[in-house]
Amino acid sequence: MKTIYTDNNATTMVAPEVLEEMLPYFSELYGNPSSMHSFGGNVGLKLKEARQKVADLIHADPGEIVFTSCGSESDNAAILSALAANPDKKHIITSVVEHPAVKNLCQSLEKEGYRITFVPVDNMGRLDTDILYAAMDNDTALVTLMWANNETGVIFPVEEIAEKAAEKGILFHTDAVQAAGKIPIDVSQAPIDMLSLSGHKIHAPKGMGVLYVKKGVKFHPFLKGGHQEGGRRAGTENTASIIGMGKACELAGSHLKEMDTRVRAMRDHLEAGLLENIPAATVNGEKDNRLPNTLSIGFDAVEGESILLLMDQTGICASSGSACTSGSLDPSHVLMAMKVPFESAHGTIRFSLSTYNTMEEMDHIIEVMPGIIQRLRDMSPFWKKH
Amino acid sequence: MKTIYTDNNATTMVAPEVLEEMLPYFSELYGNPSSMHSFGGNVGLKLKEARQKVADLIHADPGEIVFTSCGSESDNAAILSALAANPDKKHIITSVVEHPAVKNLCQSLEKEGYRITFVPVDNMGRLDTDILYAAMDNDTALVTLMWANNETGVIFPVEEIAEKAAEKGILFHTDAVQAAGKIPIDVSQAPIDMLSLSGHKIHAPKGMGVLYVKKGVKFHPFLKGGHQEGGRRAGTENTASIIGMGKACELAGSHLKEMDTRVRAMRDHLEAGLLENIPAATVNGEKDNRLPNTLSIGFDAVEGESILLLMDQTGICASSGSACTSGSLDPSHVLMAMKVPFESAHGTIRFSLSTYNTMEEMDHIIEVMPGIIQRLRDMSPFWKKH
Amino acid sequence: MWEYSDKVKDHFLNPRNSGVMESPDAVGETGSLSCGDALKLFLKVNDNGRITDATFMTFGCASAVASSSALTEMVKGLTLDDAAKLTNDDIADYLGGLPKEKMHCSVMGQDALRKAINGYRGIQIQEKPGDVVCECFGVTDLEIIEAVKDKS
Ligand SMILES: Cc1ncc(COP(=O)(O)O)c(C=O)c1O
Ligand SMILES: Cc1ncc(COP(=O)(O)O)c(C=O)c1O
Ligand code: FES
Ligand code: FES
Repeated sequence: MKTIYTDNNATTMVAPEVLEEMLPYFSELYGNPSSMHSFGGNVGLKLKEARQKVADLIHADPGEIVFTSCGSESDNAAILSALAANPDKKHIITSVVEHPAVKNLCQSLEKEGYRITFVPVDNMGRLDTDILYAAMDNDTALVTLMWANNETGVIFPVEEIAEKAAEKGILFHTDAVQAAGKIPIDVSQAPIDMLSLSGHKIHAPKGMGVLYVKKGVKFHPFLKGGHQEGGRRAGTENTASIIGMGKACELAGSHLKEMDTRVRAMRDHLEAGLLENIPAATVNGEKDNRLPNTLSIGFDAVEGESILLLMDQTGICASSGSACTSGSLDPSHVLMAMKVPFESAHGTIRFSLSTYNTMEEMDHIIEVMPGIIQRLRDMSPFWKKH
Repeated sequence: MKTIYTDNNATTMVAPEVLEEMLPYFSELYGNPSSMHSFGGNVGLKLKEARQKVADLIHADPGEIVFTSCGSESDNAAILSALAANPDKKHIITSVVEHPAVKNLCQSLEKEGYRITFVPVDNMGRLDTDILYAAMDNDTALVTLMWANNETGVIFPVEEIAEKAAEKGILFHTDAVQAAGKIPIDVSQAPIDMLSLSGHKIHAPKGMGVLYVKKGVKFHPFLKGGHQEGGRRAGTENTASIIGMGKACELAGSHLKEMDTRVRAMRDHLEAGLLENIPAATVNGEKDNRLPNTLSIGFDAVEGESILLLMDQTGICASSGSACTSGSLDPSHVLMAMKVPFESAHGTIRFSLSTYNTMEEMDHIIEVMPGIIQRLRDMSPFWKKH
Repeated sequence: MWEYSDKVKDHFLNPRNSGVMESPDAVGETGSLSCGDALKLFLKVNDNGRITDATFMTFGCASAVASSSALTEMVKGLTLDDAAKLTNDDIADYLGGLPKEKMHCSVMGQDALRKAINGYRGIQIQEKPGDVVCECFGVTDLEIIEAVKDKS
């Protein structure tokens, strides 16, 4: 049975070209880039190249790139640095639909005495910018908002919001983990102070993140120790993964067009096919303002885990809610915040595509899904209503 | 020119067996272990195996193992967790010769108002346990001490100290990054509450660390977000590296005997050969109580970087002081704390061996080093005195 | 660290004019053992005030050795007046540049040269205004402030 992998917002395949670049740096060129010998120093030169490629993807300067261990670390580092840089300010603005790396940290800061404004979204997943702008005050240290949502793909107007924050002298951070590689990102076009990326969402390995820190923005290290990353992040450099990240960013840049065309066409085809063939199905999130690869679709009266396991039987990989929150009983906090009716929230499946997917795979999914949903509905006490 | 790598305390080669175990988890079995589909779930099973192997190396329980991104993160996490668990206690005991991951964090905590006792060492690098024990009081939240020093290899009596800390109800953490794989570690033999490991010191990849947290010890996550690692460390699991770490720990356990015999014999041979053929050379650290693979040796009246660069010309890789602190002008904080005379501290070279080294390599080093030191002494204004 | 230019590497691996000079006309010494950097510069000066030979003894890193070697090459044939105008930037330029964190190594060359020339001319080093912050080179806080102003 062939695997059809449509769970790319959870994690992606390491691109063969990326792995190829990394391979020599495990058992051959394994030197420490901080070393005085050329065996280590040559690795340092290769890291420089990688840093440039990462910078290029988001139109930044290589000196503004800090390598971290994951998207979550980048988010934690950005938020805590903003607070350390503004010891007198005790207020953070974020949204109700952030990833746990932002949400849970903010909730724990709330317990420590910080004031957090969780800006709500409407039933299309759109941010309430009136509430957002009204919340900005002299006590606000940071506005942190995701560029695109991992579950629905809905895109926030971060560039516009960054401008408003800058006008008020408030730091602005964006979690661009899901946006990167799927839509263009250009930090030179807006006053974004910090921005998070994660390698494993763009075909680099897991355990690799990036924090962009705009030149001139004061940074307080999250991980303290050695002087790696210009004193901004301690720990011996994860050389192979950094090199892989460089290559992955190069590839991501070159695939942006394909994302917007071929991948978008596959997603739209999948969406139309499912809606046409399965009754009582609803797409979550503002249709015209989503990542081109993401489809969040709720099937009334059935439950997500059951759907996924039956899909798994036919080799189709997807998520219900986000992988990070799976294992919990409630519908995801994102769908709840959007007030998606329980009936459809519990039965929501997220398909997230990559350039490795094909139209044939979409057709196959469209073929098998109606049967899976029907099979579960046939034994659902809630389905009779329809 | 063949490379002779004797810089294994800086970083090590990824063992070919380790890389082989990792390889399928990049581009083939790349699923997210938290996923509901079997493609991801199977990776989760493999992580369980790896966790068991890591636990076995230090005689712990798999549930006590938390995977982190590096030794530095493990150190930061342990120290900050101890403070969070004891909000009323404001005192930490550590030593003057700790790695920057502990030292710099403690110094930054000192600025925040914590009281830190930096226990001194004598000129052999031995801890002053009188001062250490006298410093323990009701306000002490944590004693954190390295098991073995990265520069000199000197081993601290951590098991004995852990007992004393336990008697007083003080948490005990040890940075075992350099001890692991070189001497036996058994957390069941002493009341060690937390213990740090780093993958790249034991032939696993860079960017992989472990924090052992004893069952029953309250842990406060350093990196907040998703529920990975039993809620103790957020971020999508670095699957390939975790799997590599499992294999590396298995290998490290099976090589402990060889470390104590063949590697120790090579180190002793190298030490004797250098002392015999180079005048005005001194070994740093207590000779009988060092890691079997480490030799820190100072050559009077010459400077470390120059020595390293000439060694590099002949393909020999080593360090002066520790890689993390290179680039600075002062002799390392470890040699300064030991009051090694400037004359010899500036010219100190650290050779650190692994099981991949051979006796022939030692003989080659013994052959070329006298010429290198003489050449530099010939142009040193301080050498005339001899 | 491995951003040394080929010229730095060459002067480090094949230092020109290293060694103690027999009966020099001028000697300049700077740095100390405790700092980890020291340079002793020896000059021969002819009756016209022209430097005819130069040698050095250096304790320090590769940049220090290369800077010393370069300095001796640069000053040979210069009049003392012209030599006195050489700066550490000239030494760094001659070497095709030095890494940022290694620029101070070339300062040692400039300092030793000044001291040798002043000694030859019998000039007492004047008490400098300000507090000495760098014991190795006798650099004062005021000099650092000036140097920073110059660069910006
Ligand atoms: C004793 C000690 N602790 C901690 C570390 C930090 O490990 P890492 O580089 O994986 O962060 C090192 C090595 O650099 C070390 O030698
Ligand atoms: C929007 C968003 N932010 C942050 C993360 C965290 O990234 P990582 O798993 O690399 O820590 C993820 C993915 O899990 C994400 O989707
Ligand atoms: S019945 Fe099992 S999770 Fe709901
Ligand atoms: S002279 Fe010491 S670092 Fe260059």
